[in-house]
Amino acid sequence: MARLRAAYPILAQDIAPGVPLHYLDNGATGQMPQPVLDAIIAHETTARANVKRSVHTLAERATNAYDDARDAVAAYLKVPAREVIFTAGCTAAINLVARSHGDLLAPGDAIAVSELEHHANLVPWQMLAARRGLTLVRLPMTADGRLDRAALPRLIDKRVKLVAVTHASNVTGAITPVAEVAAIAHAAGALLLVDGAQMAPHGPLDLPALGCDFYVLSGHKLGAPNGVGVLWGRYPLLDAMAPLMGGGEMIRSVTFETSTYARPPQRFEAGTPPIAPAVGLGAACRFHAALDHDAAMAHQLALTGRLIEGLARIAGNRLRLIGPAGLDDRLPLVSFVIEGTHPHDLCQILDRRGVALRGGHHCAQVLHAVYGVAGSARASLAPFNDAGDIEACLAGIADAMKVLLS
Amino acid sequence: MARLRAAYPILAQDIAPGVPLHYLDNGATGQMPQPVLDAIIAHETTARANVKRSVHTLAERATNAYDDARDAVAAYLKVPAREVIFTAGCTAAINLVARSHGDLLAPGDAIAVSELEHHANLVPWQMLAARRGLTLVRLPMTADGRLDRAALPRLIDKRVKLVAVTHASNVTGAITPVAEVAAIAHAAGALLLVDGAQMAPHGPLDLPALGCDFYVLSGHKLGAPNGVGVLWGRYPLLDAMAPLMGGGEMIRSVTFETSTYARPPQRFEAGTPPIAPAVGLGAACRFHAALDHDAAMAHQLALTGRLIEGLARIAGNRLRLIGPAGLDDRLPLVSFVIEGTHPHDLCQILDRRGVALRGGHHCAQVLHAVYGVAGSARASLAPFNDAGDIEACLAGIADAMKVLLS
Amino acid sequence: MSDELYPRDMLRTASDIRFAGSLPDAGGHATLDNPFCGDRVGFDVTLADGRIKSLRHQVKACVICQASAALLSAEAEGRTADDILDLGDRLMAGLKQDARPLLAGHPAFDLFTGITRHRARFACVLLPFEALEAATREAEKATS
Amino acid sequence: MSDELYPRDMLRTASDIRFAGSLPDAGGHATLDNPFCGDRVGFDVTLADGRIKSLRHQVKACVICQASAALLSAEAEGRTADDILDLGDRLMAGLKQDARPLLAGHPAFDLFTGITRHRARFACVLLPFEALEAATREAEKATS
Ligand SMILES: Cc1ncc(COP(=O)(O)O)c(C=O)c1O
Ligand SMILES: Cc1ncc(COP(=O)(O)O)c(C=O)c1O
Repeated sequence: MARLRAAYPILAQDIAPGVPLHYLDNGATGQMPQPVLDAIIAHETTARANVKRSVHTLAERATNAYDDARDAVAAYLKVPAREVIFTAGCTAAINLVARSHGDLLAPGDAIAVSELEHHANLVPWQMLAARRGLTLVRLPMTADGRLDRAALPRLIDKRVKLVAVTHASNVTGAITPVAEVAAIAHAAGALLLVDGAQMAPHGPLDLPALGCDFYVLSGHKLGAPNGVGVLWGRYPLLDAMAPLMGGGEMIRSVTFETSTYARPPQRFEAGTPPIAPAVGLGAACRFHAALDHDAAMAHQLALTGRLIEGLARIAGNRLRLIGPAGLDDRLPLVSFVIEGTHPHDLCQILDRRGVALRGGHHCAQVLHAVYGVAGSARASLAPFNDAGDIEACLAGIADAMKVLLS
Repeated sequence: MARLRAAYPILAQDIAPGVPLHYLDNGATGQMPQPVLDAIIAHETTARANVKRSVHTLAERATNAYDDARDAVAAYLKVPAREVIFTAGCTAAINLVARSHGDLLAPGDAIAVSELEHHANLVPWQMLAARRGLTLVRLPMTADGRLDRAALPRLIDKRVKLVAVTHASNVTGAITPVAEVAAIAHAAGALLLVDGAQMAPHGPLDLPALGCDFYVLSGHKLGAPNGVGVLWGRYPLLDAMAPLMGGGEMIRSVTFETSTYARPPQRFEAGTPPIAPAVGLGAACRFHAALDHDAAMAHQLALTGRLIEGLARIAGNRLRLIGPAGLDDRLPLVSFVIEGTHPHDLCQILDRRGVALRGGHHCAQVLHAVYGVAGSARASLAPFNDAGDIEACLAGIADAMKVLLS
Repeated sequence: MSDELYPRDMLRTASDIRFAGSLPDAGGHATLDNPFCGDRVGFDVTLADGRIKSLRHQVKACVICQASAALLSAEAEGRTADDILDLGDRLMAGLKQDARPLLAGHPAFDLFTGITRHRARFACVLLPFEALEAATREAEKATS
Repeated sequence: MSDELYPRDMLRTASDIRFAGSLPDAGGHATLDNPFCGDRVGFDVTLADGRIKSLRHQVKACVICQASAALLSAEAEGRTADDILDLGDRLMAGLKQDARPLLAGHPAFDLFTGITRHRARFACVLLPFEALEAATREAEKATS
């Protein structure tokens, strides 16, 4: 653990004089380990060039580095590299599907989206529905913040052409049984898009085993630079999609009047791609793949259990968990409300102890509306978190309650 | 000059044992100066967090850094910060206008695009024209690779709603008289979009004086990281545009069925933005703004003149310049063909001397088709280039001609 | 327990409910969300001679935003929508510059001096100004 | 002047025009561009018994691509579209692995051993394979 913490330069400094950082906002952005930073610095100082355009040495190094990054992501997801598209982020990846695949849907078709979704996996479908005259089907959640599996077979009927659900909720932490949802979707003739933004940082994935058709993730949540994300899709699906953006790299041939396009993945990577961010993402995938993720998850869930117990002890019946209370099928993240305190006020007071939690609706207003609250506070863990982080968080919450409820 | 070269870590190393780097591919990607690299490292190790979502110290630092980056870009362009939208790059910025502003155009309207354009400033308009039933008007160039000003008043008629031209050609180097084009466009009731990808790296701009309505640029060409670019637009124009992508940060309020959107610039920045790349771009703008760009341009054009003379001396009447021969109203970049040699073969041989030129169509197939060639070789300079770079380039070309024409 | 950011006065002001509620005869109403936390502030206003005569607020928000709504309500009578806009702009400038007083002529707003280092919270202070301005504009439109 | 990447043999092969031109009675034709440089390779083919009988190429490309087109043309007779695809795949693998010979059974292609370190140029070698495969498929379709 100490060795893992040492890999993160940001943990080495105090956040204010004498106040060490207790970073529990990993769900918003993952911290960058040194090997990723080193890979970026090496790239910018020894291999910086545009890709696929020039034959000089720097351009070759850059092109190789970019190709290697795609290979690293493909290995992390267990898919062929040519099915991996680099995007600007998870949000851009979902919007690409909503536009380019969405334009293949016909008025009257339906898209099924869960109440649990991050705005990134809801608003693009609203926009698509408005643009193409489609129906949005609402997949409900259970009282403890999980996708309601019992409701799916009835709601996912023949009109539904695409189901969009998160692999794990960024608010409740609930993990979706993707293979089961995939079976239901496919039985109805629908495709399944899975939002892996929260799941991907917790270790390598086996997308073929999940059985979904599209998968998206964001680099920064894995500790890579901002500005890169991934869309994975089955090749024939990608190959049937028109490009969303036009420009360099995505063409086969251009005349003034018209152009022909390259095959995927290039077709969807118009312009200079996020080369260095992708190189960082490749390094991040290798870094994560080298961790023992079963052990890391057990460690993080043990801390999650301590946090939930501590919250109940301190806040008593003012505590409201936004999500399941148990530790099964969940990520190591906890969202909660303490009655009479506002999440932002709580987080502001925690900050003075170096404890970084996030407060607000976490880009999931629908979910919070179902719970009848405007927002919540969230602690989200990474493998490097330790018992000290949890103790500091609990002490800060006790403190905040004194300030805000006195 | 030596001090300026010292700011670029990539120039400090040999590209192969005993072979120093002569980087003359600045038009493809600008090299990153140390202050930009330092800004990125500092950000990733002391201020890394998501922006605008959390109230903890790291999130505040990240949000401030991102806001400061927008201010730095706004100052570089002499425009208000709220008119500056961060995109994934120049290509993404043009596509955003082509979609979100383009959707406001009506069938039968026309868009005027020049023959000089990079595919990034042509293919999105082709896609828009096909999608909305618009006409593409072709603005011709003169024999020496400049926008043909005489032809504009006739071609830009009342049907034309948008004119899209480059501020400077990435192939011929010709600088467009933007204010003049803006006057012609506005007289016809058309808006003007200017592609600043090549111009922006050559010093701060005064967009209000240029008189255009949209301006786009790419961070990596200024030495910032990949994955960030800029769309500037007049606020009322931006405010009239619908968002291209949906997700976090771009909403005002979300219910399951529908959402309301934030005002610009947030409306167009869905999802976690390219924070660290933007911070790098802010640092790059400050770095460039601190150079004496008049002196730098004079220096680079003097080298450009030496290069053109040397090419004529070595290649004689095998030389064909793809662009003007003079040094007025041009960027310090030279594209050329040496009859009987292929640009890629030439560049490959130059590479062995550490000379990095780019060969190919430079994402400008239409321009090359007008010249009747498939591609050309291009040397593109930056302020740090020196006489040694030009000598190495010329010696390499003499060498390549021996290899390829023997 | 006292505190730089959340002084006792802030909590006391936040729980001041003199202006909470609604106006059955409101000439204008507006509700605005803070898009980053989902907080919500609504205002009802009535005008006399084009100026705010009475008002009530509906606030579901953090302590800072509640306190700001209460302070603003107490100082709003007799003002126009443009006045409110101007007050908000000047308070924003004061927060950015960490000025004293934060808002010239309105010392009560110095309650927020503790947050000048926390730009993310400026929106919490300003949201009531935006909502009241919008409600007042609506009332102005209705009477013009 | 000789050279690792551009040996005299490469230049000589590139200027081999035995198979340049077109076939008036072509059963299949295809032209492909290299999207990164605008280079263009076209092939005309005629078949006999489902196999390439004669062919001509139209090449506007770099020396490497010209040489590849010439070598491939000289070895294409009697092959099917699948054969050409397979040859191209094997040559690509040889280039990636820097194998010797680059293409088992076809030592002539060792002309390209100098470019194995230059991945960007692999496409120059492979473009003729893709174009010939496409032309042959077209001819196969026309006769089936
Ligand atoms: C004139 C011009 N426009 C647009 C672009 C596209 O920029 P990017 O590839 O960074 O999106 C470039 C560079 O490639 C360019 O030179
Ligand atoms: C579940 C989920 N989906 C999507 C996103 C959007 O990712 P990004 O903002 O990086 O595009 C996030 C993170 O913000 C998330 O937690």
